[in-house]
Amino acid sequence: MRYLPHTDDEIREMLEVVGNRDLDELFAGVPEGCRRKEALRLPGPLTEWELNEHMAALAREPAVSPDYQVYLGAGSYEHHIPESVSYLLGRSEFSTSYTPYQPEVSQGTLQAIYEYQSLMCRLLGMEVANASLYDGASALAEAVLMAIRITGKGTVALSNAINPSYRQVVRTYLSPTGYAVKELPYLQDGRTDMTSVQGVTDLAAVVLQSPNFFGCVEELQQGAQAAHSEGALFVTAFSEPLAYGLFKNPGGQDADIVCGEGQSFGMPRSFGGPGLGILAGRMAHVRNLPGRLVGLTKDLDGKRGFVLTLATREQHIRREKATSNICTNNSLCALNAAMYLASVGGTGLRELALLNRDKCEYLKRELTAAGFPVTFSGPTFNEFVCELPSAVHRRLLQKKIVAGLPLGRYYPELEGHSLICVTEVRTRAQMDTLIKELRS
Amino acid sequence: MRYLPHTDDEIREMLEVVGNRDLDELFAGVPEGCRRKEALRLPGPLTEWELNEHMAALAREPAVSPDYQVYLGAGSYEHHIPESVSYLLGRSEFSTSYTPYQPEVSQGTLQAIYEYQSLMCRLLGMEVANASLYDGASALAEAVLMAIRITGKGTVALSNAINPSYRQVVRTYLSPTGYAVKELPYLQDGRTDMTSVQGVTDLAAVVLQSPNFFGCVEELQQGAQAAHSEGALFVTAFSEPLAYGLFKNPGGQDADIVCGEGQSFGMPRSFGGPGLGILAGRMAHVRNLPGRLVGLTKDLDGKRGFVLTLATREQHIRREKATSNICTNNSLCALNAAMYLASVGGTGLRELALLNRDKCEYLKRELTAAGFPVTFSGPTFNEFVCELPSAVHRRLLQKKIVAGLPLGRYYPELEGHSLICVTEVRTRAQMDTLIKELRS
Amino acid sequence: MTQFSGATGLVLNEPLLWEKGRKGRCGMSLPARDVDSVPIPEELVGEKPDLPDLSEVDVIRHYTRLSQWNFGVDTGTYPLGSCTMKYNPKINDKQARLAGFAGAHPLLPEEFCQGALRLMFELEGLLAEITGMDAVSLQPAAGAQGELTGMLIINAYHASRGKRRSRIIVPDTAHGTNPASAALCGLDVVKVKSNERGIIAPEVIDRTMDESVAGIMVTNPNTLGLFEEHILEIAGIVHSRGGLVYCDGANMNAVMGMVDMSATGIDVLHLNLHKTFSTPHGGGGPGAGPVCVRAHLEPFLPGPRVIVRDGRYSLSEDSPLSIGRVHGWYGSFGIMVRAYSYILSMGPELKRASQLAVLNANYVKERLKKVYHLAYDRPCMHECVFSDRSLKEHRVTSLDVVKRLMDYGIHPPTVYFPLVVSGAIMIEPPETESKQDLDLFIEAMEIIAEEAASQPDLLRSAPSKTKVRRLDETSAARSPCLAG
Amino acid sequence: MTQFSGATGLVLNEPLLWEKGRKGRCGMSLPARDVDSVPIPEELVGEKPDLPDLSEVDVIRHYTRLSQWNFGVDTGTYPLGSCTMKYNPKINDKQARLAGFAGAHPLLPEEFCQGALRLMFELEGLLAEITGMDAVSLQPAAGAQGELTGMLIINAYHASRGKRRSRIIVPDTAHGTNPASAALCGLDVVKVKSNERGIIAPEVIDRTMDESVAGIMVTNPNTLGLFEEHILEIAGIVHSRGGLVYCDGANMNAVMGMVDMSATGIDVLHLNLHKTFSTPHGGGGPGAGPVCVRAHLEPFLPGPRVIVRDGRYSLSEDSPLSIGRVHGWYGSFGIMVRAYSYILSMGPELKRASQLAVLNANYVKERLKKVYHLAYDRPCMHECVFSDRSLKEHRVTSLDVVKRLMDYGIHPPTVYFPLVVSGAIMIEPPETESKQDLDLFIEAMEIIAEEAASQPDLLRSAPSKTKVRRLDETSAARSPCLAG
Ligand SMILES: Cc1ncc(COP(=O)(O)O)c(C=O)c1O
Ligand SMILES: Cc1ncc(COP(=O)(O)O)c(C=O)c1O
Repeated sequence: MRYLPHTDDEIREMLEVVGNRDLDELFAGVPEGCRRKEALRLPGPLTEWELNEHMAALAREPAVSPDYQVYLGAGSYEHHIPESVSYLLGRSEFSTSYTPYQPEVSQGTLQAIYEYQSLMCRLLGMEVANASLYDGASALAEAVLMAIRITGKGTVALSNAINPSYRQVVRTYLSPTGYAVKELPYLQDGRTDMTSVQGVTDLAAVVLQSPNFFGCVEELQQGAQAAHSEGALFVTAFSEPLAYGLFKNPGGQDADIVCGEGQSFGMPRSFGGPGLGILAGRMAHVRNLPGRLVGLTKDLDGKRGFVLTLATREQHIRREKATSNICTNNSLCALNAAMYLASVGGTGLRELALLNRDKCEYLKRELTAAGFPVTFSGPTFNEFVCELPSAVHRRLLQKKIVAGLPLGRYYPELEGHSLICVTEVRTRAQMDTLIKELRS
Repeated sequence: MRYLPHTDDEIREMLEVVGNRDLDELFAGVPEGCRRKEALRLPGPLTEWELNEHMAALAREPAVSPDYQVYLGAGSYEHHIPESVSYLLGRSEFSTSYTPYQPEVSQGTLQAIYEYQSLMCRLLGMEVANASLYDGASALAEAVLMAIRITGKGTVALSNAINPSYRQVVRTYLSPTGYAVKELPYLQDGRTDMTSVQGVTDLAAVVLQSPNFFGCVEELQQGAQAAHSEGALFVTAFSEPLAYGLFKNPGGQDADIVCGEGQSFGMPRSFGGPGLGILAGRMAHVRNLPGRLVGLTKDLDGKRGFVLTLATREQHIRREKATSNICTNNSLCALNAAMYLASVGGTGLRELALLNRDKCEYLKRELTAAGFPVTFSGPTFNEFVCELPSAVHRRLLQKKIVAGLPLGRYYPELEGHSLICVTEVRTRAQMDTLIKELRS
Repeated sequence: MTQFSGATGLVLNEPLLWEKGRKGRCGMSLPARDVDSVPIPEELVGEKPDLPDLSEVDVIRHYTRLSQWNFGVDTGTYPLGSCTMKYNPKINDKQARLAGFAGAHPLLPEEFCQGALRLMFELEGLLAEITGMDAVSLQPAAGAQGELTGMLIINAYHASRGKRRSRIIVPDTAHGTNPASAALCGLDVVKVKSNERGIIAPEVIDRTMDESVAGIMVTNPNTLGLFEEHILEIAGIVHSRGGLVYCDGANMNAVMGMVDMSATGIDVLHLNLHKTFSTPHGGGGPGAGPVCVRAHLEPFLPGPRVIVRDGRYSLSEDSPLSIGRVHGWYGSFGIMVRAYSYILSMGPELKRASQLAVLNANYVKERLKKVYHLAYDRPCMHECVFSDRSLKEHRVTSLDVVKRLMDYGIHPPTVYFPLVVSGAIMIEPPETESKQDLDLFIEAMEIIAEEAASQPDLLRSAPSKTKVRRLDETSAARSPCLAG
Repeated sequence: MTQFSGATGLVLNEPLLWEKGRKGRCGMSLPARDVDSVPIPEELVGEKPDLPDLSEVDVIRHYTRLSQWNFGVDTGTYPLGSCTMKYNPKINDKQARLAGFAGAHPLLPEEFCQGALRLMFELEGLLAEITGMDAVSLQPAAGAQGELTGMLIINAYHASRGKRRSRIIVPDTAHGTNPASAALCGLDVVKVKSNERGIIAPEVIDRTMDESVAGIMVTNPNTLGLFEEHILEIAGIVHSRGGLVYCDGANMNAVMGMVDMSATGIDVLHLNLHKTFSTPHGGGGPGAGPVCVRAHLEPFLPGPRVIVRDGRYSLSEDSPLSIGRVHGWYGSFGIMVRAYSYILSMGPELKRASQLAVLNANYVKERLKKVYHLAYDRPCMHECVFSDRSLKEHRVTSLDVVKRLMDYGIHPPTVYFPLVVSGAIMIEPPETESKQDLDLFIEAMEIIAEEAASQPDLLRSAPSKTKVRRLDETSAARSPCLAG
């Protein structure tokens, strides 16, 4: 086996040093009752070539570009990924190293994550961002727990227009500890009704997603006011951070904690994971922030360098008193996002965001004209809801077009509506084909 | 354009330093008559995404595994390539550096090429191998010229069973200088008739390929005797070096110069190029060897290091008196071969070679049984000639099977015969399918 | 004389991203605009993002240089305890990049993603076979999330029987994530001490376990690299008092094919695919921390779950007892692809991997115990732990020792964990390290032990060959600068 | 203070391949044996090859470490004259790896490889458009082979008219491959001197050109980075006496879209795809050296050639005047894929690439001529050449200067070429280098000029930061050790 370097001779030599007769004897200390009696019933070993064949067959099945046109967003987005980024990310000094606990041999990861933290702060208008969490959903759960810690209160108000999976994860995280969740309804325009926040007692946080699950841009400033006037923190979430290449960022609208999913920044959809949990906040709250942080410092000679810092928040130091249990995070995905943002740049990001919006507006207009009206009037970025009967949706599947996500399963009142996503990868020609198919 | 870093501001600043008003003025020295009048009529610029689409469409056309079964060898072989090798080869410190003229910042390439030279010597049983030539064909041309230089004679005897393209390249290289080429006929067993070497005057070299174009293993020791008894050098060529994982190597059979194509060692076929020209010889002849050489040395502190050496053979020092005009060679392909050989190892190479031969023998037997007799009785490695009418060959194409290379075009007397190659990538099941199709 | 790997050479400085570049550059190809631009309500538009503008070559050089400041498994021996830094096969990365996997949207209609669903279904089956457990959820994104999931399952189990048990037993050798996960789940941690042999004595559990205790978290093999020999008895006690046994299986690399985890009496187990199953650590993630349970806990697993009917795979969410989702989608699919590829590539030879990992650890232990103080002098599993006892007289710390190792071109072992060993030096030499590699490591450690006596300052000021020397962690924490 | 890139850090030693490993390891997956083994005639079988046996991780670490001892374009500024070390786009490498290209056998039936043939056909067309020439052969595997091909064509042209012309004019500024290629073709080289302005004076050609001369090899822009301003007049003289004009177009990066090469009066031209068209140099190759000709020479091009009829591409060998093959197949197809991708990605912006390359060179020239002696003080094209005149008083050589540059983290320029400049320092800063990169380079060169005066030993013993210091080239050549 090419991954196992030991030759029989070497095994013999080593066993001699150890004082064992054979490999099995190494396990003499394992009680009889714990032993595995039969051999592992596993397929293989496959050669590299058999594996390639097998995996190619499996990978042939999922419906992907360019054979299929998939108008699905809903938290996972199809964006172009530069080959330069994929190449760099594949450099094994990045991919095969562990968490940078030993800074002298990890400055590459450390500087890169420091840069990632900085780029996130700049993009979101926040003071501090951690070195990543697992995904957008768990980032929201951690944000909510953080708000609970900071405020010492026990109720969180979640907009009903937050990605349903995210809300489920929040509930899972909160369920054993008895914190209460209040859901805020959405309005006709697809935005959240903030009036119901008023007078909620013991309110730790008000949480909005923007753009929200319907693709609508929320009025964050109002959300902040509503939250703050109740003495709660204002938490904002996102699943499409590219929107902040164009729209006002949450920090500029008085968000206290910002969290979300970073997959859009150069990560493939990869059937949902790994993604990137982004979490940012105020420096005043930094000791309540979960997850790793990289900080700037100097070495013995005064040279600039980076280290993991403020570790007293973390499980390996504080154990049950830590701000979170997170250890392994999604570091390589954070690096991926940083590489992507470095490539596209500030100027490019604005342009790319505009392109997403304009393409999306094009399809909105065309769908409306074709008799599939847009459901919500609120402004959107690259996703929107429109009426699209499920029979039509099914018919299009046969044409290798996935016309968005039917919403009935998530919002029964939106049966017959579809959440449609249009990013820069969609061409006008493709959208025209979709319209033609819809009209036919 | 993402490859051009200059902003308009920077261009202005730089033009100022240079003292020019605009970019065009930089070309003021170019005579009017030499100027290009119209803009370049080129397609594009394509975005990275348009390029991907365009290239994917082009690349969809060639017939490759696994959709097609291609029994073609004839100088280009389908072998498995470990992903570890592809990864390593893609590390840009290797791929984006220039010829290692500055050894202090090129030790990676230099040690690797020194290792390559060594592996080639060990495999072929020779004393010195150069750092690569373009391909097997030009390596043979260079070998022949080298023999001419060493012996001071002007005629070379080439076996007719040498790859026809290689012979054509030799003729091209020799044509202006008036050296004579004598072709040696092949025998019934597919090997070369050495008797016609006798008495050829002014003979610089006798050249055999082994395994030869028909896949037959030549009797090199006899070739050496025939050459040496005429006062000529014995040159051997190959297009499938994997054969030397199993068979006696040319050095052990008194070859003076050994040359060939190294594509089999981990390089994709890539529609014929780039490949790897291998050239090895005796130390006594090293000053007549063309191409670069890496040698072992020490640095100022006595540390081991490597440099390009014996450069006085080369064009950049000797100009018209150089042993060859070669400058850029196929260095990365040499590195590729070294990585491949390091991965497969000596033990593995023997096993892999046996597998090639045994699979090939299997198909030989099955074809014979199915009524497609093998043409030559000489021993073979992973290629052989059999009778296969061209109508049958054409019929199989429709089944996505390329049943070898029809030989009529190269050897009119072998019309209706096909050169079939079977490497380790072919499974018994695939060969059984081929036989079934042939029988149907 | 032995030639060690550590040397110095040209390594390039590189400024911070925003110290480079120039406004107006762009390192990425933007698609052609084929639609009109539509005016945007003024009040929505923000400032142009304050990110640097770079060319493609700027970006390439930036990260190429940064990468070279890192030490990875591909660079050299990486005997980091509790991390299983085994070789990460390149071919598995390639599988994860296949367009059909990398490009698959998680909400594709089921008939449009059979291959991906099947892979997940089969991987669950493979992990069940390897552990002996009955059912698996791949959803947790890392070990700690696996632990949390396990705790939630235990909680939900008790709740389903109308109980609320608020405490959990955690031994002092546990990884920090164990108590943190328990706390996240609202459980009070009852610490128990491991005994003089480095394992949990059943008597301690007998004294501690009562009706208020939800169960126990055992790491097996534990973080001292020792097999919890009394696990069956312990599980018996816990079960008899209505508790459940959680096993942290992050150290599974020691026992594949040798131990039947379900036979050890445990109810829930998590695995770290990024340790045992060779997926790359990525400088700290992403990972995957599947949870395996015995049949009685299957209804509590997070959903959605992949099921198969008539050869068609689909996602099912109808498990009313399920703890719910812990991930926005189905977990780290890209990591699953790699682990699945690894398991198929190894097949039953996984057992040999474990045997060789244990052989490696014992070999290192036997040879190094002559020069360092071995905390527990007995056969170990996949890792061994030394203390700083022999270092103290030279006023040298474990940290000094391992920093010095960098100068020999070897990555430091884990230090100061587990907490029960004074100045722990925790060495895990996975099966992909050859005897030659280990011999070099051992010799370097031996020389360092001598240096500790003869030239302690060499250790205290180590490393000397790295691009930066020891960094001021104190001031980094005192006045944190976390963004630029 | 400016921060330069040069620094030192941990770099790992690595033994030679055969100093590693152990018999019996294998780092590659061998396919399962599914056929019987067939006995082999004893006399055919050789010894088992004496190659080292390594595991996959052994191999990975070996080459990962070696790679880090190298400096590439991705590492930093690489102003190597006459080499056009521009950025090599990663996306083009990816295209070459596409299964349909990488896996294509060169002898596939034509109907089975249309995409590959079409790419070659179109690339010929693109190169014809860029150069203004009429026909192109992609077969030559590098620049030197392109030159040889060109010489063979010129030879064949004369032969077809019943002439044998045995001499060729080559100026002293020519690259070494020029005279070597001519010699390989049996031509005697007639050297001519460039004039005090660094270019060829028509009078010299007028004096030299006669009926025994097959033609002239001109490099344009030449290796001093200067445009041969009299090329039209020179071509006129050569043509009027029955000769042909060969142009070494390896420096095409200076003039794309600006100069119509066919209008300069040349008959044959070669290009280096691995310079102008951004394909990676690979530590010395592979490259590709297409040959472009005017219509009257098309019949002499090497075969086979790609032709198109009714939209179907095929290979044609029916050109009786063809010089024959120079390559076993069709040339470096994988390199063609990259160059084709590059040209499509740049489109008409290729002109801007040339303009910026020339701007960069002139910028460097203007700034550095204050501290180094500029060999020809006039506007240059894509590169500029300094002499060692200002260094001599400090008894410092050009080699010392450029070795010292390594300590600043920058790759040396070319030195001692072209031969007409004493101690030439030849700087080519291609268009992918930004002004910031150039400013760092210039500043480093300025400091080195000061160091040459104040601390000449610093230069003589440079580099000091690299893994090895200056190497003993003399003893390497005196007692060569070329294999181990
Ligand atoms: C024993 C043990 N348990 C749990 C964990 C936590 O796993 P993760 O880092 O994936 O969250 C680790 C990680 O190092 C570990 O070693
Ligand atoms: C001007 C010039 N001509 C010819 C060549 C030879 O090209 P190649 O190295 O591809 O053979 C070079 C290469 O550096 C060159 O600079």
